[in-house]
Formats: sequence, structure tokens, C-alpha cells
Amino acid sequence: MNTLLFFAGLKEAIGTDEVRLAAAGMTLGEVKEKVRSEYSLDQVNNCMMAVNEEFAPEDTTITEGDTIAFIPPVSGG
Amino acid sequence: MNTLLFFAGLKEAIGTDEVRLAAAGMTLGEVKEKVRSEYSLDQVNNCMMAVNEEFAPEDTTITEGDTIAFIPPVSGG
Amino acid sequence: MEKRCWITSEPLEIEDVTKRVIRREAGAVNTFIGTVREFTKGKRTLYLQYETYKEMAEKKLEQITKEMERQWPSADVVIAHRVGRLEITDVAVIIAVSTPHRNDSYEASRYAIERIKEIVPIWKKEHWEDGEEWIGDQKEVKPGVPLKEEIK
Amino acid sequence: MEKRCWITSEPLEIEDVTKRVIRREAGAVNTFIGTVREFTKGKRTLYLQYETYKEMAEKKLEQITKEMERQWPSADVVIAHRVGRLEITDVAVIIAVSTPHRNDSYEASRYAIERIKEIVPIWKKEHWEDGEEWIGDQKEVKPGVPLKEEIK
Repeated sequence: MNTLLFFAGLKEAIGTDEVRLAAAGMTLGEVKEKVRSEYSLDQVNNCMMAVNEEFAPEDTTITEGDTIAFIPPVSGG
Repeated sequence: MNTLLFFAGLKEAIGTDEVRLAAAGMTLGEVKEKVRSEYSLDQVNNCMMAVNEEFAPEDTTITEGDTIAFIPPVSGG
Repeated sequence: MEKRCWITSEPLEIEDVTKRVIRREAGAVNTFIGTVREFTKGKRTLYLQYETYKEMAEKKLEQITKEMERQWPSADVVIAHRVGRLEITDVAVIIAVSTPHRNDSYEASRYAIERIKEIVPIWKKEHWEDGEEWIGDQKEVKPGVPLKEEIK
Repeated sequence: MEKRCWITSEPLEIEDVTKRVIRREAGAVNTFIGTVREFTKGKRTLYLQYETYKEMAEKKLEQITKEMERQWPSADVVIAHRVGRLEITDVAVIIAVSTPHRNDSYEASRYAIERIKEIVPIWKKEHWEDGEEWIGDQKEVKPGVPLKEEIK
């Protein structure tokens, strides 16, 4: 299983900060598209993606146990 | 009478931080030259001059009571 | 060793953070402090709510200090960011940089704050009298494109 | 009103000086801190002695803050300089600048430290193991020529 994490506006739109999904073998881009269509949330398109606390390109293949984070545009500082 | 003030290396070279001089009517440049020759101190040439706590050009005419300061190259900060 | 980068919900102390970088080799210390401003583009903020992905955010802050130490090898850097509810004038971020000479302290600090706004997963929600909104002022986001340091 | 510029022989407090410029309109505060460095060009400093023409120096610091407020009208500035004997790592000067946006806080602070080194009558004497010397790192001194802002 894998954990998907949501933050800020995306977390509020989805209604939870965490979702469990069997994503091993999928690419990061496929996970992203799945979430976008399942929740009808185009704001997913504005997110950067991270795997295990590191930004990762969309062609990254997900491994069992990976934690996938959706990173909306940041605004720290 | 007028007060001449000396600081830092110049004060040490002259041996005092203050000298009294009747300088009214002289220009600042003349006061500077007088001190330079009297103490044989060429480092006077590197000083900026101030009258009553403001930098002043050498053609400034000194008035009774003015305080004249010799400002060696500064090194604050 | 003292921590160099951290995220906390506690108030940040300017003196404490700054003193961590003061050292015998340094003659210059630059401390940048980001505070909560009341008005942005004429709109009045009541307070801010900061949220973070803490584990990743601390890693990204560490990464920024490493980037800085590569670019300014003589720099010593500490970065602290506060999250949670912040009131007007509260300190949100402190970046302290010490270097032997002053020019580097300004430049390295400037680099740090720009990078924080690009790659550190921290978000703020503005609360106004008539509403609220998550702010995203990140510049380089394109859908699915990782940031440049990720593909080097 | 609190003092904006001062010279003192007491230790300087970073938090105290910085807090004087924090305000509701500002989102950025830059604090530059000059400390006593141990090595300069390979030579080891034991301690420094700072001397000042205090009345004039405080006036010149005030002048610098006025120049800054002309160039960065939204800036709020406080400058404190310590004199007397300072040990390695002691704080010699603190410049705190707050502005609505961060870029101005860096630029205005940078301006302040350069101007201090040009026009404020403060001198430092380096004490080394094998001697001592009054340092003059002023750039624009020519015999008898007043600084440019004096002849404008």
C-alpha cells in the first residue's frame, strides 16, 4: 500500500490530509491523474509531486510503501 | 577662542585631544596648515575637517567660538 | 551539534537564532526576519495560518543551507520557520547568515529567502474580514515539472 | 519617541534593536550585525578599541537614516554602534531596517553600512600580538575635499 498526502487548499478540497492507495507499479503521473479525475479537482494540476519527501518527476515508478505527497504552490517565508 | 579636536591616530601623534586657538577670521585650510606645520604632522593632510559637527570645505571662514575637528579616515562598522 | 534548520509552532527568538551563527571567523552577520504584515495590496489581513509538510520542509531547508555553503563556502547559516496561527507583526521566518565579509552575508541571505519561497513545503492562509484564501506565490510551478535543482 | 540612532559603550542587544523597527506595515526586517573578527588578512586580532566623536557621529547616523528614508520612503531604520574595547565576536554595530517588501530591506541596509564606513566619525584600533594600529578604510578621502553629500 501507499500513502497519499494532501496539504493546504488541496487538503480542504479533498476533505482529508491522507488517502491510502495501492499504487506500486504506477507512475507518479498516473497517480496524479487518478486523483484529479476521482475528485474532479483540476487544482491537482498545479501541484508538484514528492515521493518520500523529495520532489520527483512524473515518470517516477511508485514502489510498495512509498509516500506520495501533493505539493500545492508553496507560500512560506 | 576656538577649540580644535583631534581623534584616533592624530590625537596620539599630537599628544592631546584638544587645543585652544584664536582662529576667528582664518579659513579652515589655514588652520589645517598651521597644525600641520606646527606639529610637523603630514597625517593632517589625510583628515577631513568639520566645523561645529558638520563636514566643511577648506575655504570656510572660522567664526569666534567655532569648534574645529580633524577627522582622520574613519573605520566604523 | 545545535540544529541548523527547523520548523516550530513556538514563537521565534531573533537573538537566539542570530547568536547561533556568530563566531570568531565572521565579521558580518545578516539576519532576515519575515513578519506578518497587516495590509497586502490594500487588503487587511487579520491573521495568518501557516501549515507545513514538516519532515520534507526541514529537509528542504537543509538542502538550501547546503546550496548556500557551496556557493559561499565561508558562510554559516541557520533558518527557522514558524507555523500555526500568526498574528500581525509575529515573526514567521528568521534566516541568519554569518560570513567573514559583509557582502556575502547579504547575498547569501537573499538567496535563502528566495529559495524558501520556491521549494519549501510551507503554505499560508490569509484570513481577512470578508474571507480567507490559501496563498501560493511560488514562481516556477508548471504542472508535473520538477524544480530545476531536482533534475540537475 | 524611542531613539533611532545612538553610540554607546554598553553591549548591544540584537533583539532590542530589531524590535524597534517591527511594525504592522512591514513584512520584512533586515538586521545587519558587524562583529569583531579574529583574523584579517592572516593577522590575528586580540581585541579592538573603538573611539568616536560622539556628538557628530550621532548626527551623521541620523543623516544616514534620513538619506535612507528619502530613497526608501517606506523604510523604518534604527542604527546602534558600540565603542570602547571590544573582544572577538562582540557586536560593534547593528543596523535594523523594516520595509513592506523584502527587497528594500536588503538594499537599504546595504546602503547604511556603506555610508557608515564613509562618513561617521568612528575609528577602530586593531590590537595584535605584535603591535597595534589605527585603521582607516574610508574610501573617498582626498586632502581637504569634503564628501559629496556636503557639496550638493
